[in-house]
Amino acid sequence: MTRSYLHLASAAAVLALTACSAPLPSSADLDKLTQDIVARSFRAQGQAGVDRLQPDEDNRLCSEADRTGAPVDAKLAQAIEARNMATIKGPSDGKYLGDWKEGEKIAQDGRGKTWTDPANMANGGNCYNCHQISREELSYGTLGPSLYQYGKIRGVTDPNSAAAKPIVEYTWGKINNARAYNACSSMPRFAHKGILTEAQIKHVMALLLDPTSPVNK
Amino acid sequence: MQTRRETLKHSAAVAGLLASTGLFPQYAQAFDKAAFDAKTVADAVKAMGGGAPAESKDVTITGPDIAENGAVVPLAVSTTLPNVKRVLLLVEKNPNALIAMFNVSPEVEANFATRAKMGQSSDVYAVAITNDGKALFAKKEVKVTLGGCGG
Amino acid sequence: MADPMRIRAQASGDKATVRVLMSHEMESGQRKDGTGKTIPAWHIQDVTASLNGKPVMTAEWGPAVSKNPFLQFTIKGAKAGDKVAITWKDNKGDTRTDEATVS
Amino acid sequence: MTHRQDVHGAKRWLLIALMGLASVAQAQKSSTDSIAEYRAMLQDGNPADLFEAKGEDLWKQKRGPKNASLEQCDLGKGPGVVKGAWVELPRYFADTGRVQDLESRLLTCMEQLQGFKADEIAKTPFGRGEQANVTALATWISAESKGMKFNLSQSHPQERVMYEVGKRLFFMRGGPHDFACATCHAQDDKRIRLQDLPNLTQQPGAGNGFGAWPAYRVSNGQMWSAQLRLNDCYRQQRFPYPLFGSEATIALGVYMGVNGKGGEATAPAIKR
Repeated sequence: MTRSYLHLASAAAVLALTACSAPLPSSADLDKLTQDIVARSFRAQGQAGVDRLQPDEDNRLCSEADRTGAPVDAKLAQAIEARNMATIKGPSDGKYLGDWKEGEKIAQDGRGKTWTDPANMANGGNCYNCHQISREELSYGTLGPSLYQYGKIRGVTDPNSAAAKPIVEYTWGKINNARAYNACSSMPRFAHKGILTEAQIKHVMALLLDPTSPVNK
Repeated sequence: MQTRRETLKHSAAVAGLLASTGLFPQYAQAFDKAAFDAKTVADAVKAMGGGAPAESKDVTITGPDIAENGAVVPLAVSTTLPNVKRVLLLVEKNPNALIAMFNVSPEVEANFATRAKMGQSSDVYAVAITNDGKALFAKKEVKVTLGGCGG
Repeated sequence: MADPMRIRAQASGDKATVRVLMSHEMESGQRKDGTGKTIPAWHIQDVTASLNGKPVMTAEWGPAVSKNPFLQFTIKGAKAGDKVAITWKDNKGDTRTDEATVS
Repeated sequence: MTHRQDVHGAKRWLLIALMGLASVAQAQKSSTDSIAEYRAMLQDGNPADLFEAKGEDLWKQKRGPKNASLEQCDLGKGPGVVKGAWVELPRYFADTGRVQDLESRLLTCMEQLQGFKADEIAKTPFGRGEQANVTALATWISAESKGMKFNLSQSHPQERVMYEVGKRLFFMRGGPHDFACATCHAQDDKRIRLQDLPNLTQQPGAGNGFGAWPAYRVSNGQMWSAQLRLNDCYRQQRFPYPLFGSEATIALGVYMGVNGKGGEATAPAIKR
């Protein structure tokens, strides 16, 4: 079960006897060891199966960049953005905005997809965990930029107008799959990873862009 | 200062002593269910033997402006009034307003602190009930925030 | 049986401040279990304090006092070496008494 | 107190009035101040004391199939040495041939000295049976190092390997939300909702964050061990369930503990 690790460790232990400072295994060996340790350190619980640990190439590249502090190579970043962009579909009925009141509820809701959540529940958007959104909610996070007056400061007075189209489409894309615009964005890929439904994303769109939403007051 | 071990050792003996003498029979009290079942501040005060509550600067409520978690909200009541029989802590918007009642005796100061659960942002009240049944209060707003990852 | 309390009693001048932590669920009676059934209230309802065996304070608590309750109060005329005892009783009839020496 | 609050409040309103539209930032700052005030109010009377007392008792009590106490347990500084042990954990133990954190080491001692089955305790849910006792023991043991400085060893090769593995795990994005530990804990001065997020990649965040657990959680009235803290991080990250005392959780402990070198041990703390 722990064979590869023990093997590696005992090799290191032997080295320790002969050198004051034993060299670490190579970075590639440490990557492999980490994967082995991950494989034997987790088990499925509730809806959180071990399939969630399957390496995703985008995540592998971004994780390495985060760890080493060296940004992903520009060409690779473009490739990540391109393949994530390809996952974005427009709204099935052509309408981008739903009901901002529903959007506010989704933005407040941080539940869903944990091993304690039922698999069939509507997931929350976790938005306030990282962003300021409405002015009334003081309990907001700062990991992402403030979205207060998101539509207003971008000059959106009529979300259905031609003038608003670029910002509406960009916002749609960003919520659906943020890595289409920023290869290693920390924002969850809400549509691509099946976190929010199309209808829920429309409600969040309305929260940000509807001129009657408290966000734009 | 007494050590933890001593506390443990003493407690068994004290418990035995109290069991044989009864639990302070002179202070025997029936739990005031009606007061703790009351929905409003006024009803709870009435059930505790107080009249219509009037605001008073001689009563102090201490609590946070914002509670990071409604499960634990530190609250304290104190008063400089003479002839106070009991003091109460209440949360207006809880399903049952009354949190705690403390009987004031000559041996203790009319100053008590505990922690309350709050379901939502609300005014919290400290009420002092005098020997002749007057109820005097102080209140303050405590905002309860939604914390953490929300999960 | 319930776990012991932690009682600290510290004299300052002619009085002693008593701080107590009690180990208790303090179930509110407002929560529901997995099947949607309300979990019945289970809480400390009577608290008494004595100084050297003489009762000095009584209190009544509802289910909205926080879990593992904290209580602070001040006894007049208490000095180092005096014994402070606290007793609680809950609505299921369970009770616990602990004692500490004023320091 | 009330008077002081009134003055404080009046000043705040005056400021807001003066600043007009710029008041959003000011109101925000004051809510952060208020939260700090709230936390300060809870410091005196941390229910973790109740668990600490229980843990000390459990350490000295003769228990288990072998009816023995844990007083000869070696937490890394020799049999029976408790003070200062926690600020050097996780560390390599020659007798088990692996790096162990406080809780996995306690399981080793409970098995060897008292005859409990370590794998059965590891499988027991947090807060139940012997698992609750492990948490109480960890609470007391950590409290015995309160105020001391973190000083994890990196002298054994396995300790260095575990640090590197822990670092990789810390930055590993995964699960449906693509979250890593680093998503929330690799920058200074960030918040999730109103909670400050310690930057666990360096001091002072690593010492402050890692050094606070076990902690009493006011939100659920539970005493949370370091293993449970990590377990719930992974739950919120939407990962599968990390096994109790698994290499992954221990490697993360090494990573955070080494990063926190020189930081002050504040456990058992009181947390939201």
